[in-house]
This record gives sequence, structure tokens and C-alpha cells, in this order.
Amino acid sequence: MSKNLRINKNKFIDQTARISFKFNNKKLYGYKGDTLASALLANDIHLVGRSFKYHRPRGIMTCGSEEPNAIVQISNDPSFTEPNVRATEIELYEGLEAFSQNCWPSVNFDLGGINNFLSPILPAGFYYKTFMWPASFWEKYEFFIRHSAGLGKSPTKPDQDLYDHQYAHCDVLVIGGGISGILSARLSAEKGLNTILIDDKKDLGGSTLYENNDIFKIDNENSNIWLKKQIEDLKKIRNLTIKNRTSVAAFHGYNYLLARENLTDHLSIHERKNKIRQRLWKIRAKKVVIATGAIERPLIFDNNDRPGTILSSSIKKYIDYYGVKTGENISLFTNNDSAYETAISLDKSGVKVKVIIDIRENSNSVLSKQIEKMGIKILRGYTVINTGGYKRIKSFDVKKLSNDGGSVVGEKITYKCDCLGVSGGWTPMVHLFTQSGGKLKFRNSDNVFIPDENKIPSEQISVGSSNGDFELDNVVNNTVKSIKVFLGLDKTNYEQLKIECSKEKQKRNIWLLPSDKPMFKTKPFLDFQNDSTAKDVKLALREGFKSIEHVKRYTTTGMGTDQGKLSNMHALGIIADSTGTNMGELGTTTFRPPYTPLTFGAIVGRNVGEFFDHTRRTAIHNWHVENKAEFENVGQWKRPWYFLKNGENMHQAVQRESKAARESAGILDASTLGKIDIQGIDASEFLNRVYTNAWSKLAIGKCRYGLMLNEDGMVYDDGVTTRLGENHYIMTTTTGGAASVLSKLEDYLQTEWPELNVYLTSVTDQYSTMSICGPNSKKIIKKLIPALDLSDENFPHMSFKNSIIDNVNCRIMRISFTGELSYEINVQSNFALNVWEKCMEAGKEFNITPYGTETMHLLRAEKGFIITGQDTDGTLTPSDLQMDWIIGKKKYDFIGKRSLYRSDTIRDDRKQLVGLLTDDPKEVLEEGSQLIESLEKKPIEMLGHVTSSYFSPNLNKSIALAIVKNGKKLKGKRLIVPMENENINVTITDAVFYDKDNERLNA
Amino acid sequence: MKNKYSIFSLIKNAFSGHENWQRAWRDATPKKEYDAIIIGGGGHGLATAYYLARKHKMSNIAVVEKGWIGGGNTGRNTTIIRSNYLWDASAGLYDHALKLWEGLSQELNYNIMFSQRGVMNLAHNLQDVRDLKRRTHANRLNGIDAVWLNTEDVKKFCPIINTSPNIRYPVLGGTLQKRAGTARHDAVAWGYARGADQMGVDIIQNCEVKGIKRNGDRVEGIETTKGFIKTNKIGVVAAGHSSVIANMVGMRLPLESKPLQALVSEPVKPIIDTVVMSNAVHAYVSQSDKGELVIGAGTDSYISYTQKGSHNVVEETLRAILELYPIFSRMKMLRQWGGIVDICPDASPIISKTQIKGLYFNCGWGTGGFKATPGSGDLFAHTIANDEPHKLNASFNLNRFVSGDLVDEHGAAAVAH
Amino acid sequence: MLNFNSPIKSEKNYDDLKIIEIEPTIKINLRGNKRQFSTKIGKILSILPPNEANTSSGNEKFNLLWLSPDEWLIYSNDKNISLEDQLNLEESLFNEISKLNQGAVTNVSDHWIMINLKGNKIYDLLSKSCPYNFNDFKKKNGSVAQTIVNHIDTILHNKGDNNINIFVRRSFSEDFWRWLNDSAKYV
Amino acid sequence: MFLINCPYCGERDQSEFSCGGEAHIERPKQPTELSDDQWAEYLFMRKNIKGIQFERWNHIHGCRKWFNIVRDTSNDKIHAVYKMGERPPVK
Repeated sequence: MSKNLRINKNKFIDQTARISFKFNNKKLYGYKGDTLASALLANDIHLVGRSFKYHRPRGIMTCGSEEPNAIVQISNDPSFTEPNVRATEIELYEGLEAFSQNCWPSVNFDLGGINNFLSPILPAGFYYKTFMWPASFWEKYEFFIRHSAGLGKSPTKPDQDLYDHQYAHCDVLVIGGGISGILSARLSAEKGLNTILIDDKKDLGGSTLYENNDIFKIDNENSNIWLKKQIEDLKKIRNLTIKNRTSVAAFHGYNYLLARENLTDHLSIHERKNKIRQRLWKIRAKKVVIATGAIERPLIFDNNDRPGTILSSSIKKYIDYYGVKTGENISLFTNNDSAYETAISLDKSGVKVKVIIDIRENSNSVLSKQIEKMGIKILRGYTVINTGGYKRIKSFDVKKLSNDGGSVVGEKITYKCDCLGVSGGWTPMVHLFTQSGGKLKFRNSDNVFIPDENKIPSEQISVGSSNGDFELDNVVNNTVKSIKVFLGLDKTNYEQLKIECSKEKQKRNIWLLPSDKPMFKTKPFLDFQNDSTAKDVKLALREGFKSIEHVKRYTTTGMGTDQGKLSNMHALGIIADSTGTNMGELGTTTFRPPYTPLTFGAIVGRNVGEFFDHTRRTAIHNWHVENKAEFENVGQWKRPWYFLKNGENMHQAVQRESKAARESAGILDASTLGKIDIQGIDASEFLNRVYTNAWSKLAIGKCRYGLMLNEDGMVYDDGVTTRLGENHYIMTTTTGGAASVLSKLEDYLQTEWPELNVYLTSVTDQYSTMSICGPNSKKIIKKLIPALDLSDENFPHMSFKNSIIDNVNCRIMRISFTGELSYEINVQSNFALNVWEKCMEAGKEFNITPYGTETMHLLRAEKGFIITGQDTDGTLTPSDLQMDWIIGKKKYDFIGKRSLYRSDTIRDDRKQLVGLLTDDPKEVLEEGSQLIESLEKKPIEMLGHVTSSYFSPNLNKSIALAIVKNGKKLKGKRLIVPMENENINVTITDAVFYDKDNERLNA
Repeated sequence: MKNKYSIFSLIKNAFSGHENWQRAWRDATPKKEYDAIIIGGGGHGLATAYYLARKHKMSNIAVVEKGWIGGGNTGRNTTIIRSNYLWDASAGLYDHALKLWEGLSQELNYNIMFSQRGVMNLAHNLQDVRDLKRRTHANRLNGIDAVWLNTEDVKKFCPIINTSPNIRYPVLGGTLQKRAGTARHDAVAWGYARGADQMGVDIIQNCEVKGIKRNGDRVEGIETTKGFIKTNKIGVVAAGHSSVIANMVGMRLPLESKPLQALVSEPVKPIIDTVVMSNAVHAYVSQSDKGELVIGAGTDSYISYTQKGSHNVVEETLRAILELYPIFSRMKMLRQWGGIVDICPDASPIISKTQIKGLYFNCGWGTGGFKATPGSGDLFAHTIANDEPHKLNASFNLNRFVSGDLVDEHGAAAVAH
Repeated sequence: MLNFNSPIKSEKNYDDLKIIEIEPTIKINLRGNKRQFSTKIGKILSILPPNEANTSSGNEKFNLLWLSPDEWLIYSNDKNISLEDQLNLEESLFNEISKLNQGAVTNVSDHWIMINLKGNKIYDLLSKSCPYNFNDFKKKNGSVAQTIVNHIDTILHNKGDNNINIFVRRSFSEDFWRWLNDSAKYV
Repeated sequence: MFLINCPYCGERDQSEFSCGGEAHIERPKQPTELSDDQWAEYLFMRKNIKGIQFERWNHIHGCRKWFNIVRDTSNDKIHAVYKMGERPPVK
């Protein structure tokens, strides 16, 4: 049974609600309100993990998101496990299982610990200098490096949890629920502004919440009591939203912020069912108040990483908030007054601090007087030079500092301890401010970077300790003062607050504390997770890595999961000291989002699995499903690819469909093609400009195929456009091109040709299209619409008729993409399914066969019709496609025309569309395979490639379309398709394989 | 050679507490005149200087860098190296680079950690399949080691990919280039800097170019924040800032500089041992030696020099990642950043002379410049030294935008990297 | 007459939230910008197209939504409007406007599916995946917004307190419906 | 994500818009009269300015209107919006 170090009862921890959890398979207990860290400490467990490089034992060091060491693997369920969770942040829940990471076989005995002994040859950047011999061995070395690196383990099964998003728009967003955030939120909300207050903890109040020292008073009340009342009042305001357990991850431009709300991580597993785990808030705030506080700095000295070495303010929180003492023999090491607060708190709980080592020569604040009164021993002007112990700190050595602080003098004194609190002063959390584009300035008096009030990028303000105010009176008074200006308030309830607090007067800062040993024999850690030390930084500087970015990258300082929250300032300080630069000039590294690591799932929200991307369905979709269609994804659309009939495979189905379409009748759902309604007096002129061919003379009631180019002359889209009236057309586009064609046409209309009176309206979803083709198609249409005169005179190829099928208006176009006699019925989509079924009924006696895109592609290939995007790739002109006939040479201009006459586009030996026949008529070429003339010549010259290839049941042979260099002139030429295992012989032919004289269109 | 790096030198230096390592490169102050000046101290610029010195014996040269070397796209990319490009010109260029990568650590005596763990490109629709097969066939005939994998092979090669036929855009296959892989980006800049420095190249950091001095149709030198420096050959390798330099001589380039974002997860033990790219669902991922998942996002559609992009680009990328790797849902994004990429209309680079004598541009690498670093430097050095392109970069001239003879790699590089 | 088939035909109830597809009704897209155009619309519909952005006009029979400075959407409030009346309306508008080159009239009745949302939580629901700021929209009866909801183009029309009609393209409507109902569970 | 003030619809999130690149590159009225060089200038060459840039955006998921924006590409601040055909409000 481990020791119980829970010595206090207090209101924050519910000691009636005992929670069991497991750490490294050992069953332990904590209480509701605990974090994993506080519960472990209550069980006297400090050693939590191993460091990244040297595998040194590491313990809990903080109580918040800056924790570099105590990161654990949660659970070993492969779909639920989570790596690198900070023990200091995760709230204890019933059944929590946590494991130490980066150690084998166990955290207590880790073989990787051998690296610690090899550390002399593993300085910063050692891997750049070695593992180069023999040359082929890097991947073998790398294998070991990779396996010893990494921290926790990735889940190996899909996540079962749900994530969600929520947009919010507010007048004022306050980030941080400490005293300055609470004051700001209250002032804002009481002014009637729509306000959101975000805090990452479960309770509001920041550190004031558990402040129990009565020298801190506001309006004659202890600060914690005063604040509690403020919070109670705050919660009653209606136009204020408070989000607990929510952490702002990113502050982007235009006051767009992302915040992650944790909804279930603190609940026991069974309470989480059907709940959203995390919600990502996307907040657009008119104004932002940053009140993110400050975090305590460690001190940098030899072996400052032993488990049991804890930030002093964290020790205070563990005792005052969680009721847990972090050791039984605690000493403190500080350069400022905050360790005194900790000592007082401990003393109040009956834990006598053995000694406080203070590098300052003196201190005469209220706090220091309180300490003296308590009789706690203070060694002033001393420093810790080393620590003892391995898996837990056992002792520390101190020596007197020289006057300049550059060395140590006198006798070494050794103190026994099991916990050493350290405090190196405070660092304002300016991450979000700089993320938003704000610039910092350096305050020399206490070595902090704070927001430069002249370089604030948006409507925002920083208050409290995140703005560099550390003492209670400053925090409160300056917050109120700046919020008043920021929000334009006249008067507040906080004008004449009486505030009592301790004022710190003496300051002394030494970034790297001196040791009595030579530098290279010490291990003063800066980045505890990545094992980078002060001497690594110095080595980097010696090797010429002078900028902070170089040092960071070379030493990996600040690159751990805590992103350097504890290490960056010291790294900067040491660089400044070593290079004789002022820290203000040195600048900081870039603080990159997110502020704390952000779950992928939360970033993605509900758009996973079935919600990954939309599926667009035609009005006839369900019929296709019922009739065993296999679907092809075309953009977001689902199109029937082919329909399987009893026991067929794909090939058989396509052959059957293709034959049926030519021999009797086939029907295709072509609803996905883009459709644009074009109206306006200049509609014809507009089409003249966007298509390569001429449109003015197209008679009303007629249809025409058009080709659209990009301004660079390359084929972009195609389709049939029908003239419905004098100034009224309906254009069709390819399925995939629909949206971009419409937006491109709008662009030209609105920006280049505003003089044209033309209106474009998308009607893609308004109409569904079914295309009936084959020699019996006319009979089917006749059955459907007996009144319609289908004679070639009345209804010739490339024309349309308005008609009615069973009381429903429809447009019938006689156009063909298969070369067969074809009719395309366009009908309002809500009637489409019924009309489709009518067609099937009418076609039954002709064995009307529904076919999919594969058959459609095959049939058009037999006719040598191109599919843009398949036979074209953005590098082909109409002429390359042997479509010179479609270029309106007499037209003054059209989109892309000028580009057709550049020196490269007028070459006549460009790659051009041709047909291919294989020597073996059964051999179907692979689409994408390359064409060459000979294998002899090296390097092999590729002449082109196969764009479309099918076995044609109607011709009973394999056919293909290809793009071939100078193809127009090479008809009859024999080429080779070189495959991996064989060479296939082919002959270049005309691209039209079937019915060259278009007789079947009128069959 | 000073300070040769090896395990022995590491051990030796350990005895002296690593106090005796020399600077990797000198902190040079500008001379009055150089035979050539490279503007831009990224990987490409430093490689250019290195090869100018090594292959063309030009040692009186300088690299001027407005910030710190390797601080631009070199240090901001996802380190993917491959050469499986469609067109002959591109295949020639990128495979030349790949061959240089293969011996680079030894050549530079700096471990740039080139790791040939393979790059796999996935196909998610029928046109993807056609395009990738076309590319695979072309690669094979160009002597590039690309092979086509069916869905089962894909799964075998990278078991954590969700190859279920029931996902929205199922994996229909893919191509694999085994010689492809990743390298350590910072090390590339540092290694070239160290190598160039040893041959006498001056690397001048914190030196911003403010103007280019011309005499008629030839260059005479550069105005910088550290004063005027005379030279009659200027190689501009300024990536996202190429247009800014071009504008100094009144030139416009066919470039747009756009934000490209990337992100890494927290480090974990090895989970993916290759690089997987998917153009159709727009996701690519690898794992660094440190254990972070390295994930590239797309570009924004607008020009920006802020090194920041839109959040929705990151969201879309991770959406695609979770579609293909649902096991990563509980992983956490540790860091996210942006670079400024200069994109050409045909998604191919420019390594070219200009109409101004002595002024050369190496730009337009868009989202995929890192992989070309050694090849780009080598060929640009050749172009500068001989005032004439090498045959491998002849197609990548500026005149192609006039003639129309583009090298359109959009198909191969829809998200390109 | 054939039976129409709309993709959804359903109604769902959640806490403080009701989602229902409104039976197809006539919807007509109007384009034009001259004064004559407005007058003609006024004559035919007895309402004028609103000039103010993001607003609508309407009477018992019809709503006229502003979509852009030269574009409006008409839709009917009347579920029982006969097909014949619909056709007549379309025809008279087309004859008076399109044919006379005053603008463009396009039937989009089946292009858009209309879904009605009612209840206290409708804005929370939409805000899960819609970047639009509803703060002003929800206060003003008749407000119109064109925006994206879960990456789908939509037109939103405020019909009163916590009551809005959403228009979404037909081919997206089943997915949109599924998303609405999924998200409604987690409001 | 920018907040863009569509001159027709008001302030909207960037995700409702698409960017069309540099503004005021007028399509030549008589392309056939241009040399290949001049045509290439129109087609491909861009200022790609770092600093104040005039550019085209389309409220594609809203009113579908194109308009112009004055934006500083060095910090992404939008200084003004104006309709097509209008003069830039700032120099």
C-alpha cells in the first residue's frame, strides 16, 4: 500500500466520491476533482515517464498544459487509446487506465536508460555528424532511431468517439477565467455586449480561486472570497456564455479563433455513450480579450530534472486546491517571491518547508516578512548546484553565488529532500497574441516579453498577467482601466477597489545558474521532454547556429509536445547571454498554433465516415440501386457504372448493354450533366464568344455541339446547347465541369463583357435527363408520345421538341452521343422517376436495356467521340483532337482563340488524337499505356499514350483512342505498346471505328 | 577539410566536452565584389552556390539571405522526395535530383538522413487510375522505378490505409516509387552551407536585397541592407519572393505566391513506414524519425506573403486523412505552419536565363521544390556558369510561356509535392 | 398526372426542433435590373422585388427573396397551388419578362428542395456547420441569406420566430437531410 | 479565415468566396493584333505583389457576384472592397 499524501480536505475535491484508476496496471484511488497527476502525487508517485532521448526518469513538474514530463498513454484499447496525454490536465474518471510511455520494459527499469550513459557522444545534432557509413546503412540505423524515438503509441483501430463543430459570433470573447478574465467578462456582459468567456479548467477563478493567504485582499475580503462572489454574479448574466474545459487553440486573422471544448473526457466510460467527445468552436469575435495568465519558469541548474522537482506554484496548487502534499521533505529554490507563497501555503497545511534557497541577496516584501515570522529558513544569495537521486530527487547541493552571479563560491551544503520546488519567475502567455500577428516587446526589469501596445493587429487587448501584470493590485486596476477604454465604458463597479497585496521589490535573474563543475560535466536541462540542455544551446552557438530558429531546430529545444512553454525563455536568455545580445533584439521563436495539441477528430468534426463528402444523387438513383447498378463516382455524383444481371461480371454486363443499345434500345440516366439556362438579348453573341464554333445562325429548335477552351487554347469542356427561343438557350456541360463552367462564364459576363445582356441560371437539378438510343428508340418514343410527329422532316437529328408525357411537360432532344438514333427526354426532376419507369414500360417489348457510364464510354469510343478529361488532359487543342472543323476561323475572337496561333500550338507535329487497333483483336490495351516506335533506340522516345480502350462487342474487336505525336499523318503506322512483360503491336487508324458515315443516326 | 564528421570525431570531441567543434559555416561580411551572387539562402540557393564552387570552380561567390539560411520553404516543407513525374522533361529533372540525393550525405559529409522508404500515390476514381497508370508506364520507360499496385498490394504495403470498398472514394490502386522517400530538411540547408563555406563561398545572413543595379541590359550588382555589392551574375533563388526581386528590375514573372500549410502530430512510435499521397481526397502523410506524423495540406487560392493560410485548408486535409486513416482520429496536431510557394501556371519550375544579361531565375517550384534541391542547384549552377542551360533544364525556360510549350504537370501534381 | 417524387418526404421531431420537407411548390428564378422589370413583377405577383440586400417581400401567396442585385427567387406559400396555376404563372412571367428582354425567368421548382426548421434550437443546429452570423438574421422576419451549410449551398428564409425555410439543391438534399437529422441529435 | 465585406451582401466568412487573382488585367479587345509576347503577358505574367494588391473575388456561395478587393498581401488586411467597373478607392 502506497502512502497517502492527501492531507487536506477542501471544497474542490469531493472526498466522498472515491474513484479507482490504474497506473501501469496498479490499482489506485483518487477523488472526483483530481487530475491524474494530483491523484498520483497523493499516492506518492512522482516517476511517470522517461525522457525522449536519454530515457531519464521524469516526474510531474507542473499542474497544467505546460507539463513536459508527465505525459501518459491512456488505455490500451486499440480504438480508445490516446498517446501523450498530460497527467496534469486529464481529470480522473472511474476506470481510467494510464501507462508510462517511452520506456521498456517498464518506467522503473528502462533499458533505454543506457542512452544516459552514452550522452557524452549524443550532443545536439549528433545524428547530422554520423550514421553516414557505410552509405547504404542509413535506413538500418534509422530503424533503430525511429523505434527508440516517438513517445506514446498511435491507436490502431478506428476511433468510436464523435466530434462536432459549432460556429459562434460574439461581440467580445474573453479568453481565460482567472481574475482578469472574470473582470473583463463581467464588464463586457454588463454593458450588454454579447460575450463569451472561455476557460480551460473545470472551474473559473484561476489561481485566485484557491488563494488562501489573507494578505491578498480586495475590498477588505480575502481575494478568493471576493472573486467567488464575482463569479456567482457573473453566472447570472444572460448575454454571457461561459465555456469551461475549453481551450483556445488558435487565434487567426480577422478575430477568428478556434477553441476546443472537452465534453466527455472527464466522465466515466459508461457516461460517455452517444455524446460528443470534443467540440471545436469556431468563433468570430468583434473584440477579443486575452487573459491567459502566466506560467512559472523553472530554474536551470545541473540535474534539474529529477522526479520530485516541481514548479513552486504547482506545489501550492497541489496543496491548496487538491489537498495533496508533493513530498514529506520539501525545499524550495527561487529567484522571486512566489516560492514564499508556496511555503506559506504548505506551512498552513502543516508541512514545514526545510529551506528556501533564494538567489537574491535580500527581499523585504510583505511575503518575505510573513516567511520570516514563520521561522522558515532562507538561504539568500545561494544557488542549487546539483541534485541527487535517480528515480526521485533525494538531495540537493547549494553554494553561495558570487556577486556577479557568474560563479559559485564557498562551501557546498547538501540538503536531503524528496521534493524541490523551483521558481524562476513568470512568463506571460502571449502565444495567442503573437499567433494573431501581434508583436512583443521585452521588459528588462523582470525579463518578460509582453504585448507591444503599438503593434496590436486586430480589435483585441491583453490583460492581467498575460500582459505582464503580476501583482494583484496591478492586475485588477490595469484590467479595469484598459477594458474601460477598449469597450468604451464610462463607469464601472470597480472604480475604487481597495486592494491589499504583497509587492515584490527585489529581482535577480540568472538564466543559467553557475555550477562548481565544468559545463560539459553538467546536465542543466532546458527542454525536459526533448532532453536538450543549456550546453546543447551553447554547442549550437559555437557551431554557428545563432538565430533562435536555428538553435531551436538544431537542439530541438521547444519542439516537444509542450512546444517549449517552459524552455523557450531560458533558451533565449542563454543565447542572449552567450552572444552578448539584448533579448529584445533577439526576438522570440514563432509561436505556432495550436496553443495546446488539438485532436484531429475535433478539427474534422462530424465530417467523417458517411459524412466525409456529399453524395449527389439523381432523381432516378433509387431505381438504379434496386436494379443492381454498380456506381461510379463522378465528382460528387453517383452514376450507374453498369447494371449486373444474373451472375454477370462487369465485362459481360458491359458487353450485353453495349450490344443491346446498338441492336435494339438502351437507356441512360444522363441527369448529372450540367445544365445552364441562358437568356438575354445577347445570348447568341455570348455563345459565339465562349464556344469555338459559330452560333448566330443556329435556328430556334435546333441543337449544336460546342467546344469550350481555356484562354490558353486548350480544350476545357464540351456539350450540346439547344436554342429554345430567339434569346433563350439551354447549355449542357460535362458532369464534372458543371460548377466551374458556370462560374467561368459568370466571370466573363460580369468582368470582361458587362455590355452583354445575358443571364445564366443553373438548372442542373431542375431537370433530369434520360437518353434512349438504338434503332428501336423511335418506336419507344412513339409509344410514349403518340401525338408527336417523329419524322425526320419534322424532328430531324440535332433538334428538339416540347412535348408532354402523361401530363408532364418535357423537352425531347434528338441528339446522340452513341452514334445511334437517340432521343433525350428532359423532365422536371420530381417527375423523372415516373417518366423513367414509363420509358422502361414502353421499351419492354424492345428489351430496353438500362446502361451505365462504362457502356456509354464504349459506345462513344466506337464512334471516336472524345470525353474531356479522359481523352484530353489540358494540353490539347481542338486541332490536336482532329476537330479543326469546330474552330470558327472566321470568328473575330472566342475564348482561347489567340493561344491557338502561338509558335508551339501551330506546330503540325503536336500530339494528336488517333484510333488504334491491336494486331490481336482480342487484346485490350491498358488505358494509360504508352506508345513507342522502337525499343532499340535509347532513351526510349514516348510518342503518346492510350486514352480510351475497350473491347467492342459491336465490332467484335478491341479498339482504342490514343494521343500520338504527329498522329494525323501516321495513319497505318505500326507502333508498340510496351508493357512490363510483353510488347503489344498496334496500328494507327482513324478514330472513328463504327458507322463512319453516320447512317445509324437516321436508322 | 576541417572538422570531418564521423562517429570517431564525435567520440573524440566528447573527451573535450564538445568544446572544439568548429563553426559549420563562417558568418561572412560582404566583400565589395563577387563573381556571382545568389539571392536566397534556402536549400536551392545554397546548393547552387555549392555546385558553382565545386563543379564550376567559382569560389568568389556569395549567398545573400534576408533572414537565416533555410528559414523559408526549406524548413517548412514536408520533405518528400520522389521523381515519378509524367513528362520526360520533368522526369529527367527530378530523377537527376534523386540520384544526387542518393549520395548526398557522403558527398557533404553531413547526414541529411535521406530515407528511401518509398512514396505511394493512391487512385480513388477511374480517371485517377488512368492518369496514374499513364504516369507509371511513362516512368518505367524513363528508367524511373515506378510500379502499379492494386488495392490489395496497397494494403499490403501500408496496412493502416482504409482500403474498404465502402468508403466514399475507395482506394482503387496506386503507384509506388521505392527509391523515393524523405530527408531531413534543415540538414540539407546546413549541409550545403557547410560544404559551400569550406570552398570559400560567403554566406551572408540578415542581408536583404533592396535593389538590382543595371547598366543597360546587364546587371552590375545588388543594393542590400549591408550596402552595395558588385557582381555581373545574379542567380535569384528567392522562392515565394521571386516576383518581389523581379519587380525590382521591372520584370513580371508567371508566378503567384500562395500559402501552403503543413502540420505535424505529436510524436508516436512507428506506425507508418512510407509516404502516402492521395491527390483525389487531398491528403499526404509520412512519419518523421522523431515520430511525428507529417501531413501536408493544400494551398489557398489567394496570394499571400504572410506564411499563414486559412483554417479550412487544414480542416479539409485532416478530413481526408481520417477518411483514409480512421485510426488517427485521436492523434493530436502539435504544430501547424505555412510557407509561401511560388506557383507557375503549368505547375513546373523555371530555371532560366532572362532578357537581362547576367540575371538568372530559379523559381516556380510551387508546392514541390524540396525534392529537387540538389538537382535544381546543380542545373542552375550550370546555367549561371555557362550562361546556357543544361539539357536537363532547357525545357524549363521562361520562353515557354510565350511559345506555349508548357510542361503541364497538373495531372501529376494536383496537390503536388 | 404522374405522382411527383421528392427525395425526402419526411418529418422529424427533436427537443425544441422540428424538421420537415415542404411538399414541392413552384419556385421561379428571376433575373433583371431595370425599373420596368420590377413594375412587371409587381403587376403579376402584386409584390415588388425587394431592393434591399438579404431581405424578402411577400403576401399570402408568394415570397420574393433577394438573391443579388439582379436576381430574386419566387416561391409559393400555397401547398395546394395547382400545376396549371403554376404553369400559368411561369408563362405569364416568361412572356412579360424573358420574351420582352426585360430579364430572365427560369423555373427552378425542382432544382431546390425546401425544408422547414422550427424550434428554439434551429440556429444552434445550423451553426454547427454554417459560418453565417445569424445574430441579425434571426431578429428580422423575412431575412434572406445565401450561404453554405455543411459545405452545401443553401438559401435561408426567415419565416418568423425560430422558423426558417431552407432551400437546398435537389441532388444534395438527401445528404443534407441526413446531416440535419444527425446533427439534431447533438444540439 | 478572412471576413470579407461583399459589396452586395455584407460581411461574410471567407469560405463563401473564391479568389480570382490579380484585378484590372483587362482581356485584350483585339487579341489577334497582339504578338505572342504581348499575349503571354496577358495570359501568364503577374505582378504577384507583396503589399497592396488589387484582386478579384467572387461571392460564389452567396450572390454569385464578382467584385474587387484591396488587400495587403504582406499581412492579409483588407483595405477596401469595390464593385466591378468601379474605380479603386485607394491608389
